[in-house]
Amino acid sequence: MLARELKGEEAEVITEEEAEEAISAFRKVRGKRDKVHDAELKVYSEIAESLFEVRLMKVVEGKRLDSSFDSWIQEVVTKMREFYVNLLTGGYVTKGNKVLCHVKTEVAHGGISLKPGDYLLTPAKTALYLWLQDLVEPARSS
Amino acid sequence: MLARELKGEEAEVITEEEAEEAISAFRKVRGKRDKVHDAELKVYSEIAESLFEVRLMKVVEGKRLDSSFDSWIQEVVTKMREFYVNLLTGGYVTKGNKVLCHVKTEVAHGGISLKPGDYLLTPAKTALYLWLQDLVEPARSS
Amino acid sequence: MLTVKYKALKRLVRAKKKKVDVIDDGITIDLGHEEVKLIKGSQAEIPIWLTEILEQEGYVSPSPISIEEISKYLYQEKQNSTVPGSLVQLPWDFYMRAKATLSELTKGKSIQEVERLNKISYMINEVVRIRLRKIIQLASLNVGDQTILSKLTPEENLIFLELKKNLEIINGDIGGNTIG
Amino acid sequence: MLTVKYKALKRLVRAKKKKVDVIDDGITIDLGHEEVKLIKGSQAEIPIWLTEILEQEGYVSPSPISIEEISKYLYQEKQNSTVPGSLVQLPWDFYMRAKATLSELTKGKSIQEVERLNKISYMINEVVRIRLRKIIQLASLNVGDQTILSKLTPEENLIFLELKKNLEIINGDIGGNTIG
Amino acid sequence: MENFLRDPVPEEASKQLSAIYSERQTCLKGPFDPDFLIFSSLISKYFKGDIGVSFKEPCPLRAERRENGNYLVYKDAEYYLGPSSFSSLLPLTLDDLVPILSGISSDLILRRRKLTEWERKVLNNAERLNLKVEKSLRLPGYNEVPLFLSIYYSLDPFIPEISGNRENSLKLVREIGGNEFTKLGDLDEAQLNSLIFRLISSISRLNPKVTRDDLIEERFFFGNFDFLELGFLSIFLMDLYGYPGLFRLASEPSYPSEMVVVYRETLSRGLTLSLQDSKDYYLVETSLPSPTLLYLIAKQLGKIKVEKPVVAKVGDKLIPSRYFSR
Amino acid sequence: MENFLRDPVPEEASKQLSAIYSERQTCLKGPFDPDFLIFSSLISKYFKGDIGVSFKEPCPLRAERRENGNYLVYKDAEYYLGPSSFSSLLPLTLDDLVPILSGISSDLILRRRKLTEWERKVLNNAERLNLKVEKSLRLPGYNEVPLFLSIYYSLDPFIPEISGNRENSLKLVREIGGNEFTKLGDLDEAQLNSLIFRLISSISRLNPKVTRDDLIEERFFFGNFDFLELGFLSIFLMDLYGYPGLFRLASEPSYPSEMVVVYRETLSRGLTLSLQDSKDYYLVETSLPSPTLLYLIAKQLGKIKVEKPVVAKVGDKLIPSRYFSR
Repeated sequence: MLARELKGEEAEVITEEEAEEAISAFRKVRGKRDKVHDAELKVYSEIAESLFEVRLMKVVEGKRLDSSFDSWIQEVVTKMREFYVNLLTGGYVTKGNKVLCHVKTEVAHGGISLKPGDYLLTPAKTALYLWLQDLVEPARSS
Repeated sequence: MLARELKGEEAEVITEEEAEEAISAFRKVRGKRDKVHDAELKVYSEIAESLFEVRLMKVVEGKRLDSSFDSWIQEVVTKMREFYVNLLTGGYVTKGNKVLCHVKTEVAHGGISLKPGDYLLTPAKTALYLWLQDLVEPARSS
Repeated sequence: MLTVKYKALKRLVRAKKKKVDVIDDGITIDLGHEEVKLIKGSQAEIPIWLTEILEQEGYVSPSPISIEEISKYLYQEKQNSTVPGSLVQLPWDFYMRAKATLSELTKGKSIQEVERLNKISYMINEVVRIRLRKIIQLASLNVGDQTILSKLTPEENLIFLELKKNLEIINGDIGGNTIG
Repeated sequence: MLTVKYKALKRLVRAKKKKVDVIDDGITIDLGHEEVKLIKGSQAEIPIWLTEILEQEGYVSPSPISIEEISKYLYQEKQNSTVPGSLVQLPWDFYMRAKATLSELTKGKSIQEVERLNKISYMINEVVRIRLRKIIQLASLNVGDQTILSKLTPEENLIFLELKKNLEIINGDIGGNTIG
Repeated sequence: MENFLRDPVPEEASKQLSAIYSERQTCLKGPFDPDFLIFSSLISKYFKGDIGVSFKEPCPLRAERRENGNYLVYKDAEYYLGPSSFSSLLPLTLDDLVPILSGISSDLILRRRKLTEWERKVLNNAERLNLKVEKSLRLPGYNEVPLFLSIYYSLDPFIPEISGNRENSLKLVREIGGNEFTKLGDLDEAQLNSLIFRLISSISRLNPKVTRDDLIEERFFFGNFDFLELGFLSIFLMDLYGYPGLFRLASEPSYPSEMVVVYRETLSRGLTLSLQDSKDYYLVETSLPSPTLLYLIAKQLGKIKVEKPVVAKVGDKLIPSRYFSR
Repeated sequence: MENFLRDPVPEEASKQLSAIYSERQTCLKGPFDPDFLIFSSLISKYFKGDIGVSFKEPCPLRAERRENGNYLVYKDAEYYLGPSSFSSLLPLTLDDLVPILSGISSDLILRRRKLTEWERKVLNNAERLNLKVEKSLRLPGYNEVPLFLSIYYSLDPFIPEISGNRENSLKLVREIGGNEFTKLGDLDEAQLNSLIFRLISSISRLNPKVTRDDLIEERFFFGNFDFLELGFLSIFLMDLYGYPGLFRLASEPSYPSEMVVVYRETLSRGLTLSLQDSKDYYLVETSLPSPTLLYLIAKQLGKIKVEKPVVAKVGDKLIPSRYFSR
């Protein structure tokens, strides 16, 4: 997969099935813990890591992963980018490093449980994570 | 900030204070909606977007953002990378595209509320998001 | 990375300031971090994105690139077209202005205008071609001389740095510094 | 991007297969997607990372690079050192083997060994230097000829593609294709 | 019933509030109105950890409006406040004075009540922060804008055919001898009396019991801000931006003055209102996108017969207010 | 009390289960034991949406063990199961047969009970999936491994001084005329009787009432798997990996056979156990990292006087089991 990925400019499509095939092959390797299989696992873990990095870079450069098993990389990058821009250009209602969020779905965060329509003031990081899950929507300042 | 960022190989430190200064300057701009200020906002939103992209790339290349206001980019990338590697090399307990997660903190997810020690089987994407929040830990296959 | 950095640079230069001639009644604009005052007949330093708006509204005069200007650079550049260190100093907004001028000219319909467009377009290409060749050589020779580098536009500088970095990665790995 | 891609490539080639001579008793290894059978006296195609382990254990013989081999390539490469298209075909694992050989040699302590190390190291550097120069020229000339490109090692190929892409970005923006 | 026996204890409630800041995370519950929204914004502003503001879920700190008055409930302790606003319980600082004034004033307007003893004490205390007090006409912003605009902007009292009508407002000022630049402070005694007479006669067509005392009251000013106008502004922001609007009012120093400009600009579009009685709500075609302010006006005009929500229709857009969904 | 009057209705419970799959998301609650862990894993395996497995929180579907037997509760409906295992309620398919057998078997072992009528019916049904039945010795894996290993691996019955002791196991087999390769099936009638006699006399030192009938029972095999051994394996996985271990047993086709290998390897290290009575638990120094299996053995050895958790100590590492925290 990484070989394909390095050749092309576009991000390759990696289907759920291909991913599952790889996963079950590696499960077998993980079952046998010895010098050779540990080395094999290390080699392929590094390859998987690079596959991730190359694909993430491509996503940042604007390539799409729509039908791949890892299309969430794209979702994360897109939302992080939007969040970053709005945060830094004053597009969100903030106080210090906290962001005011509009609750969209019932959410229990720490000891606080909130219903749709409620609000939560929480550090930018948490606001992003909750937004990634579509539980909240950062409040717009305009 | 972006100018500094483009010059250096390392990721520049952008403190909370610097970020807040920028934010409140842009708030003023957002207060005035006319041709000039809309154009200004667009120019700077694009710059903020590029700042994000350049910094994200640097993080992928291994640079650190520790004391910056956006250090969460690093956290997200690090965790996504680990998640990706474990997922693809069979390091997690999965079923289809779902990942089995060990609940670490009380979590209400959708209609399901769970306590520490419980388990949740949920799509990889959600597993990642919940893990980013440290609410769950994907179950290791070894 | 270059794709992203190059996009970033293109965006960034639009926030850089340049001097313009104010040709209409003064106005004051509050940009959030600063105020811009325009007084008729004077010169003002304003960000490029703002000049674009103000040119349209007739507040300031545009500064297109002339055939004479390009000819001058092209001539100088050709003098020593194979000597990498012989780069001519270009104004930092040269490419931006060139682009603006070309896109302005494409609106023209008359034969003269089209001819003018083709000529300017050709000359700009030549300047780019010769300079890029020199820059690639500079990068592969690993030059760090500030007086030469200061002659590069921001776009060229980015390319130069990126090329140099890429070559260093490879050299560092499979070349001399292999050991260790 | 190159940093990341280059790292990726270095990792990837370790999973590529190469032929090795099996010098000790056969064993069978189940790698998950396939089984590897080693029969003494025969040749086997196994991934590089596995050869590294099996070399240590004495199952297969290592294949270091010899001074003669490098000399040959260096000589050929120098024949036409200014003609970009004159690249010599290197074995795809040349750089990896070179690196392995050098790091093996650094363990040596005797004067002969140190001399040998210096000589090989110098020659490899020369090969890299000459080839890189040719590759940069190929990239800036925008060559796409498959017979030439097939002579590149995977590392060189990556650099070539990346250089070419970077030059295209710039050319596309400030060069000829400006309009539109 | 037993609550009738109790005296309000706002001081105690006010003291209890400081306990909340020692929590690691918390949430506040209360009704969707400007007073509670400002109250919770000000607490959120200083709270260290994560803090939620809920309108439905039970929370450790609750602001409750019951039939016999307001209550602050913190865990097991319950404090009776009488009619005093929640915002008035917060510590008075220079930074927070504008939002606190806004909260109190909005509550006076929405509940059509006078200051409580406690609130009066709070405002007296605020004098050391440079709050100015004067006895004068209940017209918004008269220190800042010309008199005809003050009359034009007046929503409570709403002066029929004059408030929201630029020509008629200016005509009125001209009739008593002023012009478009005249401020309230420029009027002499005779002109002032004549103005008050005209206002009363105008209002009394709807409300025959109106007296001079209804129009003249203690008026509070802080810097460029008019206590009365801040009340309107808060209601306006609640309808326009919801909680985020009032959160910004409470936490961004430059926001209130920016919003006063926006608020006045909106009113400057003139105020026409045609009210239709629908099954579940009153529909008001208007240029003012604030159903709650419209409700306030319609109520004065005697057009609200049954208590039900007002929905504004600005152009093609229907604008409801969450205020009515309490 | 009233429950005594009821008959178990596992069929109905089994039918009810299919309703769960139409939920968009759900959670299951039950006790932390291999039967419920496998039961919930098998449901999770086929469930489309997000699904939680909880040991504390109320859930729409609950597996409950009460004093008078097991109950399946789905929303408002309650189904009495008698002692039948939860795993036995699931639809029998080729894919799920191994985990279902594991769940049932683990429950038989842990509760020291015989098959219920319902479970016997389930196993009879499984014969069309090629489940083999034979009447034979209750020694694990005797079709797969040499007899001496079967004896060596036997934990229930635990044969004092023989189980977990390689030399003694082999010695026993030699004494009846076998060797290290002899399988149970290779024994002739006389050898078999002699073996049974030896086992009984060994066990009867602890349990004088033991008879031939306790050692010979209906034995089930599916492919390479021994029903009895699957039960031990499930308990072992529960202690070693918790829920994820049994989830994999239920959902990864190659996992059970891989784990049988791991399980046997672990037992091959030999089994020594020295039990210490601590205040809150029994501490067992051992090579077997499964407190629940150790509990089972210690109980047979009569060493468990009071019901309290067993904690294994392997090397320096203390290993508790969540099984005891129910």
